[in-house]
Amino acid sequence: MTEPLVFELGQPGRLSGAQVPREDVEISLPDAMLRKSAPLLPEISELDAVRHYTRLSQRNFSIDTQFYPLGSCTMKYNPRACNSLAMLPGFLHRHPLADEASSQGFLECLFELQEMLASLTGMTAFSLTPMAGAQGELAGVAMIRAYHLDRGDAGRTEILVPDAAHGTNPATATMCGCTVRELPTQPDGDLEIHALRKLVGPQTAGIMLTNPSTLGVFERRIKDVAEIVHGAGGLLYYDGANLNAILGKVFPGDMGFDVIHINLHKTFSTPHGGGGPGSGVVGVGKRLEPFLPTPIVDRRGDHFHWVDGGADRPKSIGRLSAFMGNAGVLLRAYVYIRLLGREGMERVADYSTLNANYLMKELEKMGFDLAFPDRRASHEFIVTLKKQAKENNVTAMDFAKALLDYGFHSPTTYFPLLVPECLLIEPTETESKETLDRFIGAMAEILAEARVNPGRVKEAPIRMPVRRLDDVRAARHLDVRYQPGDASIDL
Amino acid sequence: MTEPLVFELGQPGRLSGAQVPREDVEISLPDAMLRKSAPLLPEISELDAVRHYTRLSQRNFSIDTQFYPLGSCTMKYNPRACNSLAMLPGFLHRHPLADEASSQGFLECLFELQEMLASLTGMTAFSLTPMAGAQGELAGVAMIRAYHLDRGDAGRTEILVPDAAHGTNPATATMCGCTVRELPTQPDGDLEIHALRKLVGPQTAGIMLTNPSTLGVFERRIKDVAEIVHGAGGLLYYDGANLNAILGKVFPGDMGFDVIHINLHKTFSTPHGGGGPGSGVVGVGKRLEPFLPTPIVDRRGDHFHWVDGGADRPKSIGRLSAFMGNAGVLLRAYVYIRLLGREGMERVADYSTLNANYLMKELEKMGFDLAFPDRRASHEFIVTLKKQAKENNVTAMDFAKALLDYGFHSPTTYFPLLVPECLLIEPTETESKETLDRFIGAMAEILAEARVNPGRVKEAPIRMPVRRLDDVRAARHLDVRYQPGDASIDL
Amino acid sequence: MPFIPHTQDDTDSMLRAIGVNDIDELFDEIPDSLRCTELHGIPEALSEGGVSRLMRQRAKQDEVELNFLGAGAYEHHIPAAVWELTTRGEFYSSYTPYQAEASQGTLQVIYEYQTMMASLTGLEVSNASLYDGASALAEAILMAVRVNRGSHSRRILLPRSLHPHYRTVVRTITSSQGIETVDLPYEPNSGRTDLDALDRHADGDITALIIPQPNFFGVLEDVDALSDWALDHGALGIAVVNPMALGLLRPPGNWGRKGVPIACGEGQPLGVPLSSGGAYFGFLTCREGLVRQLPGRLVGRTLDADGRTGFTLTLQAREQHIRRSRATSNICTNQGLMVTAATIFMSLLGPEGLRRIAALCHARTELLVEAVAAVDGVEIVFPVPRFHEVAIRLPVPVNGVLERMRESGVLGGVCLGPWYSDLDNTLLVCATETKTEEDIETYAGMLRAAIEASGEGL
Amino acid sequence: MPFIPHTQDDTDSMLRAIGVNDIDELFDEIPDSLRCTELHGIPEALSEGGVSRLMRQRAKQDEVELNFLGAGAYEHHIPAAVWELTTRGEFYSSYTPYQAEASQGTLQVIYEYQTMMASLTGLEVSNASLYDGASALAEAILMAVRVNRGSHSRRILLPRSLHPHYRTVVRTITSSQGIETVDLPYEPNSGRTDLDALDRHADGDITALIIPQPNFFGVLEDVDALSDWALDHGALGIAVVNPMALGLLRPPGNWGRKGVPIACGEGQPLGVPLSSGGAYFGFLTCREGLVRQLPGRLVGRTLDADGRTGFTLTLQAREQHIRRSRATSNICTNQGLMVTAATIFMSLLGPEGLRRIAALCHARTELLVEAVAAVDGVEIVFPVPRFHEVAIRLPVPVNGVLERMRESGVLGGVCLGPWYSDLDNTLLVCATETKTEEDIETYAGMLRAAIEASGEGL
Ligand SMILES: Cc1ncc(COP(=O)(O)O)c(C=O)c1O
Ligand SMILES: Cc1ncc(COP(=O)(O)O)c(C=O)c1O
Repeated sequence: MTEPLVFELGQPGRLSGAQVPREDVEISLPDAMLRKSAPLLPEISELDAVRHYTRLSQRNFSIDTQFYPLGSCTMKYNPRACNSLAMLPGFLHRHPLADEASSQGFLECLFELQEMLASLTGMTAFSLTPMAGAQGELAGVAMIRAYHLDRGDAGRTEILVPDAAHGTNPATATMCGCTVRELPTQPDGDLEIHALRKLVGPQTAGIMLTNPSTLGVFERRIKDVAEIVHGAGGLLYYDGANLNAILGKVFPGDMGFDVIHINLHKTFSTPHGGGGPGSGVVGVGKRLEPFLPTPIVDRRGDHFHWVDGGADRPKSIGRLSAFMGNAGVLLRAYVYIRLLGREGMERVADYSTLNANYLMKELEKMGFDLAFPDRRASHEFIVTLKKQAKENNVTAMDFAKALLDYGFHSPTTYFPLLVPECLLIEPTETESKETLDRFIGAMAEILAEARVNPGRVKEAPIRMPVRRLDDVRAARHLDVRYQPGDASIDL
Repeated sequence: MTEPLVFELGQPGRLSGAQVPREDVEISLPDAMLRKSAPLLPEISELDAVRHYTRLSQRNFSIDTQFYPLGSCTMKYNPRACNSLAMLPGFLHRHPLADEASSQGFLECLFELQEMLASLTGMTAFSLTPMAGAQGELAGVAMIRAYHLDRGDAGRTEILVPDAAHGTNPATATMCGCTVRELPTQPDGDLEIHALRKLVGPQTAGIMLTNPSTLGVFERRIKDVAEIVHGAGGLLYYDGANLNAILGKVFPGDMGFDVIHINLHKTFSTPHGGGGPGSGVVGVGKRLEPFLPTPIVDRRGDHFHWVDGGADRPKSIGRLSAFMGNAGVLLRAYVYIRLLGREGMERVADYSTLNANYLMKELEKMGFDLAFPDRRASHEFIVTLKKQAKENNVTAMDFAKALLDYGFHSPTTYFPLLVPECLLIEPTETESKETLDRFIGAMAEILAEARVNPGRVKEAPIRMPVRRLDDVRAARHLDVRYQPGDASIDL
Repeated sequence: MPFIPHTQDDTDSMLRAIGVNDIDELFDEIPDSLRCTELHGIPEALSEGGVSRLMRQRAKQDEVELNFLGAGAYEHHIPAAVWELTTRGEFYSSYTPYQAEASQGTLQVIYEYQTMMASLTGLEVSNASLYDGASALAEAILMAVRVNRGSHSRRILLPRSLHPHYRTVVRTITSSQGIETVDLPYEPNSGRTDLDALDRHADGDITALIIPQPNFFGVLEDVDALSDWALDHGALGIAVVNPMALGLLRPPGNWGRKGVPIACGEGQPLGVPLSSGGAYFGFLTCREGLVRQLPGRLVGRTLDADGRTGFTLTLQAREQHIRRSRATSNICTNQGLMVTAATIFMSLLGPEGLRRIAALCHARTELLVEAVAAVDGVEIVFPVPRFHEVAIRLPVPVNGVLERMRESGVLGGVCLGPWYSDLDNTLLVCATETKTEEDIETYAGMLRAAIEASGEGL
Repeated sequence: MPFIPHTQDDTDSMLRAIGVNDIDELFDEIPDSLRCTELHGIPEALSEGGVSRLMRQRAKQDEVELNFLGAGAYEHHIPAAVWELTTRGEFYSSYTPYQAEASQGTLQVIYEYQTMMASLTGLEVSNASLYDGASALAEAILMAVRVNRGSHSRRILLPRSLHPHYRTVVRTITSSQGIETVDLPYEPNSGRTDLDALDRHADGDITALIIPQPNFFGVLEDVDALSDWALDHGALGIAVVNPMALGLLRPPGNWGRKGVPIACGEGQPLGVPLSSGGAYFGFLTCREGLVRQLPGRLVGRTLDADGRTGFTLTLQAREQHIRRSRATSNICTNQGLMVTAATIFMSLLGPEGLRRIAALCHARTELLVEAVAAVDGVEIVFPVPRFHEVAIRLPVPVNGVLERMRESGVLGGVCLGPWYSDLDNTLLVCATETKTEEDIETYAGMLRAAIEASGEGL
């Protein structure tokens, strides 16, 4: 059954919520300032709203209902306590501009979070304000540029990015007014060091890397990379999207990175919320500290206080948000770290890596081709379906859709771009062996089906609320809002 | 897909919740006192628990997802504000034996609730302690008995109950040590007054009535009934399950009732929770006040205080619960009344009655037979499928199951017992005309199908997680707990 | 109109379809003399924002810092997941699962609950819940009367060491059926049921013996002796147990030589917040052979028309909606939502989690005992093995002490004097796993200060 | 192990399957010199109960009684249903809806959201959200630069009456792309953007003009004049609007002769709690013709293989994961959950509810203006039409006054001095529908008392 649009549920003039104030006051504003026609908002009862959105929610996959082995996304369990504690009234109703005296509880959490993140990454200072990974990247590259400019080195405008990098890396470089130079990858998954040597120079602002990379392998020559880039006068940016794989094992600071963002919504398990919010906190080594975005929390004795731009931080790249970033996400991450504690932090990398390597080996045994069969998996790994695509015309996309019918969310498909027909698979540490085994079973069944009955796989999904959607039509006949009176496209 | 039992998900020794205290203390108790084998509880991760119970929840119909026209049950919208406000920390963490000085907020709510309920029913005093309708009935009949005994009239042990009464009425009478005498109903839905005249006498403790009755009609001669019973020395008990139909229209006190229970989980919209909790608060006229169950809240100036048994209430029938009943339910009802206010209370009967009469008329137009075609519907009414059962062998149960496939919960079936193949239909005031119209459409389709293809109707449901269940097998091969190692009955 | 969706157009067209002119006409069968005019006593409606503000103010008044009360309702940490899941609309707003096919979620939860409770109590069958612990005991007694065909006395032995409120509830609910409850005293030194006093009933016809574990004083009873006595004297033993304690303690099904056939109690410690006294839930478990006398709902596993496993209410012929005046009980609505919470709670903790929390409760109370015993003039009334509560006698009147503690935001204990004349100046105090060592020091320190201040006040 | 389900058996058999001896071996590609030894700085784990207690204590410290702050974040009553639904696991814990077939819930919510926001702003297309209001404005400016092919200056006119934080965020985000922001002063008497000053740019090449409504001072700008100016001078008008105000005020799409082509703003007033500053969400809407330059995600309605309606992400070629360095923005994760809340919020209120709340906010602030204007020495800085905020000048330094009010649990306003040297001793005060008439009296009374006390203190 399809669920109607909320606009199709109402009746003109229906007004039945207890939340609408009974008071209807006279307005003294000039008539010309006032709205003449009502906005297109639903006119439904509270009950119908509850029903509609409850039913819509049931049309989603989620961590709370399905295994979600989405590579690069670290879809681990989001502890419910993190949600309920971040939403305590004192935090929830706190105005962002409340004075410090009325904010000590909140500020203490943020201060400790800054400190804990520094100690988890080997950086010296953190700013919590970036609102997602991509904004952390923007902050990072902006800091790198500010650093060079501060030294009077205006010519450094190139950012090196591996071809396996996430799209946000090159996009960010552009937003920061830099030019992107792409770095090739070797067949073993490591960077081509000689290519790197050739690309660096006095124009190099820096390099953006994830390690382990989005190929699911650890860049073994990271020390060489750092030496080369630093040697050429550039700085190293760490894209922390894969921090989960090395949490408590390797400090990005020790690898030579000058600046890092962490996706708290990945490694620190704050929920993805169907697309956000996230948090892309940034950490830096000593060199970049003056440039950190503001505000930041500091302490004086027992008192926690804000450090904003201006005299305190004249070199700061400035603000990235109207207030201080996604506070609620930060509180959730704080609770998460306190729940796991030191031992728990160390276990994150251990068990996410164990799960990934187990899954990789078992899938290999089932007949799947690995992109990097000779490498250890980090917390994720890549299966390539090049052979299946060629022999049976069953693609990575077909596998992805077929998995949905088994009640599994699909792995990441077609990313990283350099591996053909790839599935990037990241089980995370919170999944049990039984779940992995069921997933392996489903993959094996689909593989068998792809051989004997590829058409069936290409028909998938059949158990979802809709069958495969026509993306071309969506783009060609752009329909991005409901217009009453439009013939419904169902007709 | 079926959902495994929670016990089938675990692994021995799995322990992965942050809620399990890390501390594992030594116990000094004598070994003989200690448990030797662990109880059969799941050993699963928090994630797997969340997934399991989230998925189970999705296997339910509920108000929040479906229209639920369950006669006699008043399945109206349960406002979410009632839930969140009743669960405010000050109420949620309040210990039931906290002293009065730390309980004034809570006690004020209860006191006002007592007063408001009295004013809504025309009774003089309320006790909030009964934990469901049936316990309210028990309190009521116990008060009636106590009253007679207090007057030294020990011979009054009979309770009169209409044949249409809910099962809790006769069951309660028995629990109170009384004998049940059943009263017949006339074809027009009113009581047989002459039968009543014959049945009353010096043995009559009282009569238990709902009005409007469970037949969906208002007992027009209620004044006569009261006169007859009172004249014979008996008292009148009002089963408030149908109060929704007359809220703010008729006071049970004015009809001559001496004692009443209200199902707060019906008329005052506290949630049914898959079977409970409820609240069956009892109200009385002056005569029965001394017998009310305790505790009760009273005020002295600005201070609210408990009145318990003992010296204050020597004639009280006593306590019905360890503390004071379902406090959380009471708070929800309190919030509900404050949200609706005086005007809202009056609208409850208006619109629940409008919805019922509309639905009744429209179904009649579609070709359904009404049990009482010449009567107004109260907030509910009865369709009888006697004809369909006879002509097409399609029963009320078949209709009920077929409705599920349309996304509607079925009406109450086979109750009241005296109407053959009945559907007792109660839409409530919170449903929109559109929903009623869709329901009418579904009923009409099923009726048509019952004529041309009765087999299809008898196959229903086919879209539920399970098909019709084998109740006979359930009773014969009683399986009321999982035993590990048992061959699963699936095999 | 809050919660009512009717526009004027809707109303008009519905009235037209019915064939009346206005809504009032729909009430024309009600005699005019009965129509009430106005609702005095109901205030005007508040918006949701207005009610929220009011309720927040009221709730805030009742907040305390630390609560050392027990006496039948216990503060435990409840994992956030429990109520986030329990209040999902599909659990929260569904009805009793009479339409099994549309209620598999609730039904499976109850089946899982039944399994857990049966195992926790060491018995075979659990119903789907009763109202609360006290009324569950009343139902257990009525059940015992039906079951114990060998006994005709309807005489029940009710220890004074049982929660006093349970004792009065039992009387309210069972007395009109001619059931007689006989008090059993406790030993003044141990707080345990007096076995000699029990033996004085050896020749009487006793229908059932109630065995609390732990008892109201937190004291652990000699449950083996008590259940064997019942066995040997034709009485049914009925256990009244704290389910949290059963994470640690031997279950009723294993008491004495053969266990007791019926167990019941208050389920609140299993994931239900204190919430001012309710909604909680009563549980009732028994031996398989007694199932047809069990009150309340029962879920069974069965097969559907396609042979798939499913769940349904079963043995409904025991219940009021089928058997009416001959039902095993009048109960209809029970405490389903709390059962859902308890099931999730137990699933999150598992056997080891439950054991650890129970052990921690016990350990914390032992720490408290040590700390308060060191306060001048304070006496541990029953120096015997206990679970997580202790009766302490103060050298000064308790009310002043409690008031002083409350002023610092601490609820110091429940006075036993009003229930037990021999336990004057005595507090029942409870420390669960929610109390830290510092909390316990705070408590002892406040107690000392309050006693000294009271002493001076004299 | 919290959240990690592996038993020792599991781990052992998995290691065996992989063919290694221990977990550490799985890290053998990492150079030894990089392996860190210990995590100083991370405390030991706390149980959920322990963390709960800690967080409750911290949160409690920050509770206040009454909050009259606005300045970009507004206290509104949020219906309970909004967050009870939004935090349902299926919304809360799902990923970006890349797999459309398994994400129809989220996708349809966003489609509904897009419809509502487009209509609210009087434009045609809305994206699926940006981070917050300030960064949305930065993105709108970058978009305008791409769209306005007629302009080559990359010069943006940024009124000083715009939120000062927005102004700095715009600079942080856009400056490295060679975009120049030029300040536009406001009229000292009205707080409105100075049209004469604007006209001085008539001959310059201006890429875009930013038009806040209401502006930072709560004042209503002459949006018709401003948007017509932009239209007439080849600049794109970009509206920065409070969506709550749009329940009442004329939408950007209708400003001036042709409306402005782009609107953006902070979505927080639509059902997102103050929550210390985030997560909020930025919205961005535009004319249909500009859709290919829109940053952020977009949901389209389409058909599935069976011809049924469904929803999917569309025009993804604008985005970083496809277009990489040539994407319209680097944004990936957005503020989906807040969008869900806002959609439910707007559904519960409907057009009339939104209008009434907006009207009530306005009326409450007018009441506040009246009340504080009656306080000796207090001056209404901009006596012109406003929405729900007002700048008031005190006769004494503001800090002492604010501190006195805070001691009574009231947050009295935001100091404008640090941002505007000409607005010393000035507070920006906001009264939404959450403030009752008594609250406003309380405020005025406290203000009077605090001013008097400060005066004495001098
Ligand atoms: C490797 C990598 N880098 C960066 C990002 C961008 O982070 P965000 O989505 O939080 O902006 C992602 C997100 O998927 C990622 O996987
Ligand atoms: C008419 C009637 N009376 C009594 C009851 C019993 O109320 P409860 O289920 O709250 O015990 C019901 C419940 O369905 C009912 O419909």
